[in-house]
Amino acid sequence: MAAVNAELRFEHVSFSYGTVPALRDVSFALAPGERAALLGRNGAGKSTLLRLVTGLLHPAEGSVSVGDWETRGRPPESLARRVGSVFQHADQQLFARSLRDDVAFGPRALGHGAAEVARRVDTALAALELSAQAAEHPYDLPPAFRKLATLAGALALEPAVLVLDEPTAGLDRPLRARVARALADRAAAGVVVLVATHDLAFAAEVLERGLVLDRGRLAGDAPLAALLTSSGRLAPLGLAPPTGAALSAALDLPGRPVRQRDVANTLARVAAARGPV
Amino acid sequence: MSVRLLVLIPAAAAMSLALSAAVDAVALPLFLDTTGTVLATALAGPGAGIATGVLTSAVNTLRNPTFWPFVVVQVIVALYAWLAARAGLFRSLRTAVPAGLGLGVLAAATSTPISYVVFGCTTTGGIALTTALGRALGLPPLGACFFGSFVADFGDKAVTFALVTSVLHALPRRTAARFPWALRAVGAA
Amino acid sequence: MARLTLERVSFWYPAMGRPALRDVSLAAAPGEVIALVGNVGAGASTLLLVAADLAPRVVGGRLEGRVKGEGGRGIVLPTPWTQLSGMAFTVWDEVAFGPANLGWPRERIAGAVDRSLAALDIGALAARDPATLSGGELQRVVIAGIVAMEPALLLLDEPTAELDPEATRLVWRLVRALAGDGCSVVVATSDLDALPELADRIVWMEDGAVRRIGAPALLAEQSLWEAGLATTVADVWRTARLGAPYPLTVAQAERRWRQ
Amino acid sequence: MTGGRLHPFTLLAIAGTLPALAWILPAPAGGAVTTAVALVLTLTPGASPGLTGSGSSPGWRPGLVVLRTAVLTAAPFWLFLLLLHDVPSTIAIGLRLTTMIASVVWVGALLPPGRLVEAMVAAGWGVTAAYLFAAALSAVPLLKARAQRIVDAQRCRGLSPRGGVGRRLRALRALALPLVLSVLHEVDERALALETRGFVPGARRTPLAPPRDATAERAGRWLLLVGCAAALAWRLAWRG
Repeated sequence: MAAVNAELRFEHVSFSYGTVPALRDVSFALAPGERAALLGRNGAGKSTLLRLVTGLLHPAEGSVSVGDWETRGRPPESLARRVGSVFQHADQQLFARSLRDDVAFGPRALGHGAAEVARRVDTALAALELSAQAAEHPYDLPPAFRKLATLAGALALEPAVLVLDEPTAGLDRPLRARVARALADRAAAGVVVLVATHDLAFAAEVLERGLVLDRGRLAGDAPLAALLTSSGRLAPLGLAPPTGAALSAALDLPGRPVRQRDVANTLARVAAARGPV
Repeated sequence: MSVRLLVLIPAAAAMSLALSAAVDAVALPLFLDTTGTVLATALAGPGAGIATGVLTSAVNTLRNPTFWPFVVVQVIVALYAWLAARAGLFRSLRTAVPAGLGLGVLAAATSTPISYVVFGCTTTGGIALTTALGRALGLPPLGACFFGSFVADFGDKAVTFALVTSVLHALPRRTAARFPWALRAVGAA
Repeated sequence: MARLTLERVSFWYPAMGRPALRDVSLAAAPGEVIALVGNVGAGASTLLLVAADLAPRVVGGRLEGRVKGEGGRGIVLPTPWTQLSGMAFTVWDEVAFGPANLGWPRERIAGAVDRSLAALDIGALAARDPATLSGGELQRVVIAGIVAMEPALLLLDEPTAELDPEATRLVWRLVRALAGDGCSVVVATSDLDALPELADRIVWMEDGAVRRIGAPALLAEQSLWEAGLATTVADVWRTARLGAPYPLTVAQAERRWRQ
Repeated sequence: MTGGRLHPFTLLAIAGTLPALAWILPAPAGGAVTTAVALVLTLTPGASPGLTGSGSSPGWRPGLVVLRTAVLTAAPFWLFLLLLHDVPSTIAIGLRLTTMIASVVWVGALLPPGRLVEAMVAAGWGVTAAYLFAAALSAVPLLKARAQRIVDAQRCRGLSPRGGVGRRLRALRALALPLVLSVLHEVDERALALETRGFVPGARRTPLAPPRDATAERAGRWLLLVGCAAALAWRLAWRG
């Protein structure tokens, strides 16, 4: 399943809603397989940045490109070949009688044949362990599953870039883990994953780089682990280190791991060295 | 009147007016502002339908000051949709679209005298131009006015009925079972 | 005297064969915070609707067993955009909607509304049109609207789903303060790490039934850990195969680590 | 005349009387008077944004904005009337339409919806009538934003709103159905929210800020009604 690999690049991008500036001179690049968290207060420009990637908005200055495609002049339905997106309250876009039909909407709209559509739908549903609910009516499922369905719909586009806005809002821990696995799997296959989120525990598990927006400017671009263990850099964003990172700092674990598995392994190693607790 | 049905009416009315965003996206000359009226009737009967229609007109008037005389058309649409629902015409597009066309004729026939008396057949630019075309074709004033309203209305009502049909069929079992008339409207009662 | 008593309650949604609640018994005392934990579909939301006397009365369906509530009850549902009254064009009027329906005199309404706006730290939004609020602001307005009715029993279904971390901490502090004033609170949440400081008792639900009821220490037990319902610190401690007693929070872990 | 502080029912009575008189009184004199009155009314400074919020646009005195909206809405009708009718009919119908448009735009810009709801509640109408009107009015902007979000989301999944009428109708289905289904799905939750907050259809509730309704205004409203009836009777008698 050769997803076309493409880099996501912002070059000096500025955008304003009327006279109100939303993004000011933002530049960064995400190589295929990179997984970034987009952090910042509400109103810092996160949603605007994600909408610029999908082509719903086009930059006033500078350029946004997905591989060799510049988004300027391309409508969202054309960029959908390379960019999969899930915005907030996305479950309100569902309308098919079964989960399978809804996930198939994207591939069909892109003009793929029945066999290719079926393959993509099965793969996307399997990636989020939704195959058992494929025949269910989306509105008969709990809201959390409808949210997963919209993510499956984006995965079914088999895009080169995935942009997600708060994908874990309203999900419980096992479902958050499913989303983490699916995104890690896509990134391993070369997809660029960009996630705007407040859920730092989720970010710690699956994302590796942190882009910080503050009042429309790119205030920070650093490895996520460094960001997550520094309450000094998170506090101005109204954020605090997730529990795993906080534990790692509190117990002064070497290397300051942030992923739960890594924190547990480091803890076990250090405990063994110290003798029984 | 249960709170649930009471909530349906303003929701259906507001939804009708919000559909203009979808119609604008595909640039089709449709109003769809009776969708809520037809849907409320098909789900909860004529009472809910008429209330939705009147409410749609009242709220719509604030955006288009010239639309309130057509509250009569909304009531006619609700009554017509009641008959269609009782006959289960929403069971498939094959029965719903012709019913919608029938409503298009009836709606045009109802709005023509209003348009003629109140607006002199200039309700909207479109209607005025088609009326002028009618006059050019030698139709008498009222006939030309009917021709103007008909061209605007018949497509809109047919699409409205088709849309309500696909909504009723897309409804999940649990939601459909909760509305008294939904199953009868699709001929499944 | 319990504020809420559920005795062997089972409940079926309309047109659904499988029960959403199976033989549930639970009592909530004044001033107590009870947390319902469980994965999606465990029945926590349904239990809250039954406790709020909305199921089966409004939702429909069939209930077996006995439900007894004492004093006013209010529920906050997890979708703020559907909770607006629709009759208010300012945040102040929106929060006053409940108290006005109760027919309170205007002075009492004004006092209750101003107190709950302050409690949710949204006094600055009082004159704003609810339609212009963000998801997080809207969630706090909806919570304020229920708190203003001064319910004896407050039921919260994922009240922090739409909130950022700062607002989440504020809501949990408010829940503790309301319990301190004698209100009993039953909250369904997946924010497990907040529960050791927030909840007096934990109710673990699975497939519509109550599996265990106990103190917050429940969130470190083997069976909950295997169901993915342990706190992060307990999960890390167990994964690292360190000995019991398992700390629930970073602070507890730090104390154990220093010994 | 601070229009803003008049009782909502008075504003509605005026906005209803003027167009009625425009139709009752003989053209073109009757229509000319009512149009003049309606257009002057639009100049009363619209204090707070009203039902349509059109009274607030920087740079223009609030009143002028309302006048401008009324004139811009009425202008195309005069053009189309000229297309279809001779000059006398154009003037007669045009004046009536302008009166109606100006009256509705004026009351729309002047009357805050909250005050109308409070007036309905204070007048003892059951909460139902006030709820139906206010809930529909306040839901329109929210659902319009949702409809636009759905258009965006479907286009981001590859849906093209371009192409032949057939393709665009199928696209319309993919844009309209999600809005309708999500609204229907939420009916239960909206009902639960109203129930938990003590909303009982038809019940009385405490009005929060009942607008002052002086007896003079109430008398004035009856006067307008009687005036219309008299004008109608006179006009029928005069013609008969």
